[in-house]
Amino acid sequence: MSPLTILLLVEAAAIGLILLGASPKKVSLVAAGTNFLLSLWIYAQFPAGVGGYHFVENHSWIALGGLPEIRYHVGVDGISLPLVLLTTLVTLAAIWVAPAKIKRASEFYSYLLLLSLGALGAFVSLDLFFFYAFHEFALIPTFLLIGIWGAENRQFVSLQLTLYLGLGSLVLLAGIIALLGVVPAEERTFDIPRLTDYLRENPLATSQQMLPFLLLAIGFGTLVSLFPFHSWAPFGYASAPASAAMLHAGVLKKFGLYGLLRVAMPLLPGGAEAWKPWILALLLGNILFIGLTTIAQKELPAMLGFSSVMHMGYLFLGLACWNALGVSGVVLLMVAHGLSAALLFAVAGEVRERAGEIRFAELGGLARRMPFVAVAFLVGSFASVGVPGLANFPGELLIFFGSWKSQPLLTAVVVWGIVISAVYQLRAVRAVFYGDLPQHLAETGDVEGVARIPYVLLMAALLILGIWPGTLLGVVGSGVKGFLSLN
Amino acid sequence: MGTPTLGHYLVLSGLLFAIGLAGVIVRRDLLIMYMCLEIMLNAANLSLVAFSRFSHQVRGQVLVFFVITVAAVEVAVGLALLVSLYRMKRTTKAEEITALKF
Amino acid sequence: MAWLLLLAPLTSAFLVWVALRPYPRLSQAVSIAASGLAFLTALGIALGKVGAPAALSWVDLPGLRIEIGMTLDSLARLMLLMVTGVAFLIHVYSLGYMAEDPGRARFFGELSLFLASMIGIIVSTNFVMMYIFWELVGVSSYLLIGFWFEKNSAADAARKAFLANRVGDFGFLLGILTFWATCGTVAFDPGAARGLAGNWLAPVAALLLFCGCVGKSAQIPLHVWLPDAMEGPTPVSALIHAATMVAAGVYMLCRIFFVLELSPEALSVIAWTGGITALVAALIATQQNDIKRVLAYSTMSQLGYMVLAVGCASTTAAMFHLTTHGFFKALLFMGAGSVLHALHHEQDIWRMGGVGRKMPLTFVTFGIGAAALAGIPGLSGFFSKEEILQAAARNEPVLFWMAAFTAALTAFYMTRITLVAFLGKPRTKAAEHAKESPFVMGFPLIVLSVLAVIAGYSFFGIEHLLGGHEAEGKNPLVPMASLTAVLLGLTAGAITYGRANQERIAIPLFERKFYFDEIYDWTVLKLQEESARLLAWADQWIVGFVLVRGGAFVVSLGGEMLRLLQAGNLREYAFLFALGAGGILLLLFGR
Amino acid sequence: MHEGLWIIAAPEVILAAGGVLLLLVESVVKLQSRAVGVLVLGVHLIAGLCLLPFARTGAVLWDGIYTWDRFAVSGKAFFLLVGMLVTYLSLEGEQKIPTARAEFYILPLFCTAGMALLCSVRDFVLLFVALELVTVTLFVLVAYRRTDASSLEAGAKYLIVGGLATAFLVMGIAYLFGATGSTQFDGVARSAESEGVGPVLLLGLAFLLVGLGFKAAAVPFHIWAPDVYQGAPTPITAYLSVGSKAAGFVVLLRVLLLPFWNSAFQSHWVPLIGLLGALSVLLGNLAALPQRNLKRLLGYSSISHAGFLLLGLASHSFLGFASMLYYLLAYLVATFTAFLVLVLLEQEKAGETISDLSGLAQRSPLLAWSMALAMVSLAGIPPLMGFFGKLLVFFAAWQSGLHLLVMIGVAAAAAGIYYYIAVVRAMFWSEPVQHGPIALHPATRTLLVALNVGSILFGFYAKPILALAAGAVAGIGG
Amino acid sequence: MEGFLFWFAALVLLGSAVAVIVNRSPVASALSLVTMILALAGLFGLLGAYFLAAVQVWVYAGAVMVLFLFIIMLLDLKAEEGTPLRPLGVGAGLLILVLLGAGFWRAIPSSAWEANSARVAEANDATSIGHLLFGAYVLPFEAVGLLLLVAMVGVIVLSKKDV
Repeated sequence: MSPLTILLLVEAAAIGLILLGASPKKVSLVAAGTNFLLSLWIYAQFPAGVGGYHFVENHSWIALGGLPEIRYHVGVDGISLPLVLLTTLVTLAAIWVAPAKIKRASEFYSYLLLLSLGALGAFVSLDLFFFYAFHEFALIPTFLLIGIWGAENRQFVSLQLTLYLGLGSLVLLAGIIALLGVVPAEERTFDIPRLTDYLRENPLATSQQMLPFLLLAIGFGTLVSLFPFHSWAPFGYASAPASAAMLHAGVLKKFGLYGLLRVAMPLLPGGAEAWKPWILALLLGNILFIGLTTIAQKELPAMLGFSSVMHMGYLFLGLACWNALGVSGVVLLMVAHGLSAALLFAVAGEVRERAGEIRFAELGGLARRMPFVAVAFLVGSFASVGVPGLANFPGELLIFFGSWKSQPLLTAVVVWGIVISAVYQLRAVRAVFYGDLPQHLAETGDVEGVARIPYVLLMAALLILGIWPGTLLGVVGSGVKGFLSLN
Repeated sequence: MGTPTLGHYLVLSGLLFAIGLAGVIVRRDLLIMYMCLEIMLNAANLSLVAFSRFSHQVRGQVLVFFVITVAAVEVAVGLALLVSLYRMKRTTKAEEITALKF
Repeated sequence: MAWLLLLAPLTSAFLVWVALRPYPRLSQAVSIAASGLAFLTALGIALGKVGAPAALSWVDLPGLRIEIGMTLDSLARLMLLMVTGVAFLIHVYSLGYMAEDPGRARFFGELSLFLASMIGIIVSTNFVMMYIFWELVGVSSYLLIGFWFEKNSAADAARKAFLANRVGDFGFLLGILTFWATCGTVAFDPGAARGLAGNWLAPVAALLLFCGCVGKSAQIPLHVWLPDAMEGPTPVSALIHAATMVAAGVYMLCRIFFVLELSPEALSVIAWTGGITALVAALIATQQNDIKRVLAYSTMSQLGYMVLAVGCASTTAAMFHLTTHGFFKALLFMGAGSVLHALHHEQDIWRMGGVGRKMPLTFVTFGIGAAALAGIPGLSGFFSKEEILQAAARNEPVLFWMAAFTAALTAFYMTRITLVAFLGKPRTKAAEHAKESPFVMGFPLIVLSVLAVIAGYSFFGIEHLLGGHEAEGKNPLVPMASLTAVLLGLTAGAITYGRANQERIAIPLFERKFYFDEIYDWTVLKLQEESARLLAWADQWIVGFVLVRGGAFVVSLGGEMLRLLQAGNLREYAFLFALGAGGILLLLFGR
Repeated sequence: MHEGLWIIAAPEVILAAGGVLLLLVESVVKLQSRAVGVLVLGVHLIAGLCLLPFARTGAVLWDGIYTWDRFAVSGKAFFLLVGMLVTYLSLEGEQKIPTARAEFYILPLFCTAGMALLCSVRDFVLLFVALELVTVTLFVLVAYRRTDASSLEAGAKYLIVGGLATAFLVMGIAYLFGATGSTQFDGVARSAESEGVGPVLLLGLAFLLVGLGFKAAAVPFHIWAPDVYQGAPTPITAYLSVGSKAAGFVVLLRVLLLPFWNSAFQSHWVPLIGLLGALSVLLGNLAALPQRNLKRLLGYSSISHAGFLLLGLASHSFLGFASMLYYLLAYLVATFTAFLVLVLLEQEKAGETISDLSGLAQRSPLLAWSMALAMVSLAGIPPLMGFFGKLLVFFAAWQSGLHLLVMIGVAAAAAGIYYYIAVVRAMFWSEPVQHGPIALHPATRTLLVALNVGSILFGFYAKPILALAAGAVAGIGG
Repeated sequence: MEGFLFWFAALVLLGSAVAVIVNRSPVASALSLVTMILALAGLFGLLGAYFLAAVQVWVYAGAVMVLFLFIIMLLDLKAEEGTPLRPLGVGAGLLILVLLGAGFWRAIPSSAWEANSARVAEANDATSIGHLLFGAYVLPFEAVGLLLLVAMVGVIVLSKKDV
């Protein structure tokens, strides 16, 4: 059995145990910890120099006349491995920061694990069916997590998020069907590697690629909050409980990008080329429109939500330009953004929890009361504005390098995003942690003891990847090579 | 007034069917609507018999036999239902039994 | 071995950050040891005992290879010595200055981080490596300015500094990208730059790269952060905002001069920017009352000189002045800091007075620094400024006259603060009770004042390190003019402020700093604020409400309409049923 | 007639015989109604057991009007399952039935027998009679709560609209007979093959579709569905929404696959079915959006599912038909789960609106989860059967070139998520109105768990079900 | 003669069918329906389906219509007040008439208008129907039996006051 399957089974088993009445937080923590260690082992064993998929498990799942064969096919290459690592790490952190005494605890932790399971499954699946199913499977847990444990305006926000993501997923489904529809009947398969190989040797006419790519781009785009399909994200994240926001913004949202990277772009290069101007125009919306919108936010979680939308613009840029530098940058930045977003949302959760306040106008000076949290937030902020030494920087840098040659002007505008993000991120630091400490916050306490470990883990990961991106780039490179031989 | 052909019978049956349908639509009383349904069934029977006659196939008539029986069954059940309804609501007007809507 | 330069302070910063914050004494020790180690390594490098190590590959992808390596040429050696030396002294000085601050462990950690980043800039072998440390310098500067984060002004100043620097870095990064795209490498490789020669991109690249310097070295129009940065603790002002970090911009220009020189247009833009900055800053400095702000504007003005020198293609002059300025400006700041320390952080010169008698050591050393800055002959500042004036005179007479006038102004305002702050009668209780600072603070002052005196002489070897004195084309008019200017400034200052107890001249334009802050508040900030508000509105109401909820509304409206079909009336049901049947017939037979 | 004496073992025979026997026994000895219910379950079980030995038999009986193939067997098994589940629902919900509770269990036996018979028809006469057996029984059952005005109203509406449908059906059969001189499926097919598709034949097809569209509750012949679903006793609503609809689709499949499996015909009915499907998904999903009454909501939802099923039919391919059958089973599991929960809640004297479900998750997690899974499955979200069904149907339709139809289906499904989610929301987010846990019979508990597990298991691992469906479609041999 | 009989029966048929709709009194409607059924039986006779003609009269006119009349009397239905046919209803009815009529008209093939005079001497249709009913169609026949049983039970369940 592939260790990847074990990853999935561990979480499923943990859910089972919780349903049977085991202590939810302990079980989840053990499961997440096990998975994190296991994924580290996978990383250690991963032959970085060799391209292709490893730890593969491949059985026939469903075969029916007229239906392309569905296989249980899991495996990781240099592109999905970093995401698996990200998932297990953020899951561990998200579960760790979740309060043990939350209402309806067993439900809460089961949903968190389901969310993580969905993301993990999607990242290791090499079959379009499982790839899609695993992701969408996390939709309902998200809905419940925000709806039950969410903060302000949770009802509306959660409903909107779920409907929006549901719509996006269905468009995506149509896209997948359309994609298979343009492949000759005898070559149709849900198996991603086989499909990739086939389409590499027998490229489709561009006219055939237009519709499938459009559907896939809108579908994946909605899931990644591509402007203007982003309205679900900011307030959804703002309202979500910290752990859910960490997992969704940090991990699950990457599914859309991963899908573009793994499916839409390599399989339909012609369509990608044809729709590229549109994607470029929309990503400017992410960077400028949403970037400036972020500046105007008056509450911490909402600001983080918008900023998470804005950062997707960089990733789209890297994808749209489709070369080794950009794609490596995208993978790196996906991981980095996942870590930093998780860290920031965790901090926002602590602030909400401990200070009982999220409005910038009412906050301030918290660095004095909660120095550790302040440090975590600073690290997250610096990561998010792309300061060197933290993981986001090499990612963004590679994307800029990747896109500069073909799109200098656009890249210049996007680079201005680093200024915009510094404006709002530092404004948040200033408003929440610096300055006067209002009277009503005088008793706020800091995170102490083992509760610090998840933050430390996230910060350590950000630092390691920032200082030495080679830890991942070596792995990523082997995966990227496979794609780029396409064009 | 020549010999009636299949066409004549079909037109006649079609007209009868349409009249029955129109009756279901324009009348308000469930009982009369039900009568109009009977007209429609009879129209179908006429077609069947005519087809049966002009293609020398008795099978059509077997179906007519079944239709008549089923019609009788439906009338029995339907009228029982209408009686119960009338007992309950003191009316059989379509306009007045609209509690379930939208 | 040479890696120690970077690793020692980095390790110190990391250790303090992770583990040592609760133990201030240990943190101080580690941090000072690290800076000492760095200084010793720099010394070893300067003496040729330590060589450059092999470069590490940081990113290696097709088309892009980024290395972390070390350049240890003469330029870097000089800068290393200056930076680590001054930094070490300031570390020592901080022992005394920060002795009572509860957060001093954090302070020393951040100082170490800064030192590491600064060294990183100096030894960079390529653009990206420089950019990395460039940004890190910005970060540590942000942290240090905001060290007293509970003070609103400090918190705001930190943010302002970071953002102004970011704007500059934006250009810098674009410049790097342009260079890479044309030359195919990010290394500091004059050979590769030939691809840029004669290309229309040459001035573009040069000016974009210069943006980085405009931000970091506080040139107009991105200078607004520097005066505000004085909100940080004084050792920080001395180290970062006087001696080292702000000079990094100039160092960077010298390092990439091989790109700049490809484009005369860019050079002249640089020269004018420097000249104007020097003049404007000096004008503003004449009317400031906060001792640290006066020093800040003077720093800005001196940086203008250096940039002017680079613009006049005289990197030697720029680096020379950079070094001497590093010494005496650090000295001045520490002297000022010593005064502030004694006066419980009273910064207004009009609330001091007569401090000189209470704090003789501080007074003497401050006086030496002021004299060096003012360009009194025989002190280091005179020599280096002279070089720059020479270079300006060779290139552009107008710039030369501006620079000379600036020199006069410099002498004027330095006289002003020295007289007002140190002489006369104490104007406040605090000033009356001032006491000399402890020896840990005095010792660096002494060392630096010695350096401020001798650094200009050729035996000290700065010019030697920089590759010899440029003897050719000395204009005899230049020393004359500059001497006259200095004397004029001194006299004017002495006359005006000799026995003054309050301000005698009031020029609001200068006092209000040419209204730069206001202009920015009203234009850039307003624009950004308003557009942000507008877009947030658009996002909420047009995208979020009209499109998304409107779409949902239309759908549910459709649902409501369809629902109305189901009116409950059987007759209508029969009608619809029949209509459906009719529709099917129409479809089948209608064609 | 001797060739197939084993036909006595056919479910329809056993069910009918069991029904008659129970009626007789019940008129002589006064049995408790629940005992009758259990006996009825037993009859279903016996019928199911008797089906097993003949699962692989194939035969055409009685001059070709009756066929026994794998499709028929699968269909009969399906309807037996439906019958058992309905009986179980009735056992849980019989308090709502004022009188004659024993007959309330026995009548569905005849109805199920009719459905089982429908699986085997190869002749329009038999089709008509079997269909009427189903319809007339349902007339009675819908109006069964005769002290309840809405039940009677539902009955009356079902009666009149059903009568219309019958009239159209008979007229359609008349034209088919007239055009081909045969009432048998293969006779029609042969005639269409040799003489081409004339207008009379088309007219017959159109009227037939009207009649069957009523059974399937496809727009525009859906008009009765919401009212009747709302008014009928809840077990019967479940019966209508699964059994009756499935019967319609089984017959449609039979009819379209045999007599009308001619390319000249296909060019007519494929767009027609597609259009009906598109209208159904749109109307069903949109009109369900504002609904607050759960039974009514499920009524509209059932219209939309008819649309998805029609999509599978419209793809007129092997995959399309197989996916339609899979979808039917998915729909059965989800719908029965939902109705079982509803029936159980009715015992708690809760109303039928969504807000009456408030806080169910705290009162009974099992019920809440079952309902949630049902809704999620109906909404088509992985890993439940409903999702895989939709995937298959969309895929089949797309492969057959019905791109626009798939797009419409996708849009409608997206809109549909809203109202399914609204049910989940009420159960999980809101605080309960009533308090105290809900006691469940162990059998009910087991059944719920089994339905949930089935929904998840066969959604993720659809292979066995798909194999059955494929075998069934292959059995028709179109 | 046959032509005359056909037209006569047809006119009565349509006339009485229309009368069912336009009559306000339910009793009158029911009696019109009886007339229509009798006319139809006549047409069946004309078409040689004597057995069915007889069944038509027995079952329909005899049983079904009596049931209708009985219920009308039982429920004591009044004539519909006001105009029985509102313009909207009539318009809708006419629309349907036109739609369906057009469909029917288009559907009838031209061959249907050819006089088919070759009247074969009918075999005894009652016999052949009987053979079919108890031969090939025994299954539907049984099913109809079941249907009657269901109807019986159903009627009892629905209308009996206390079961």
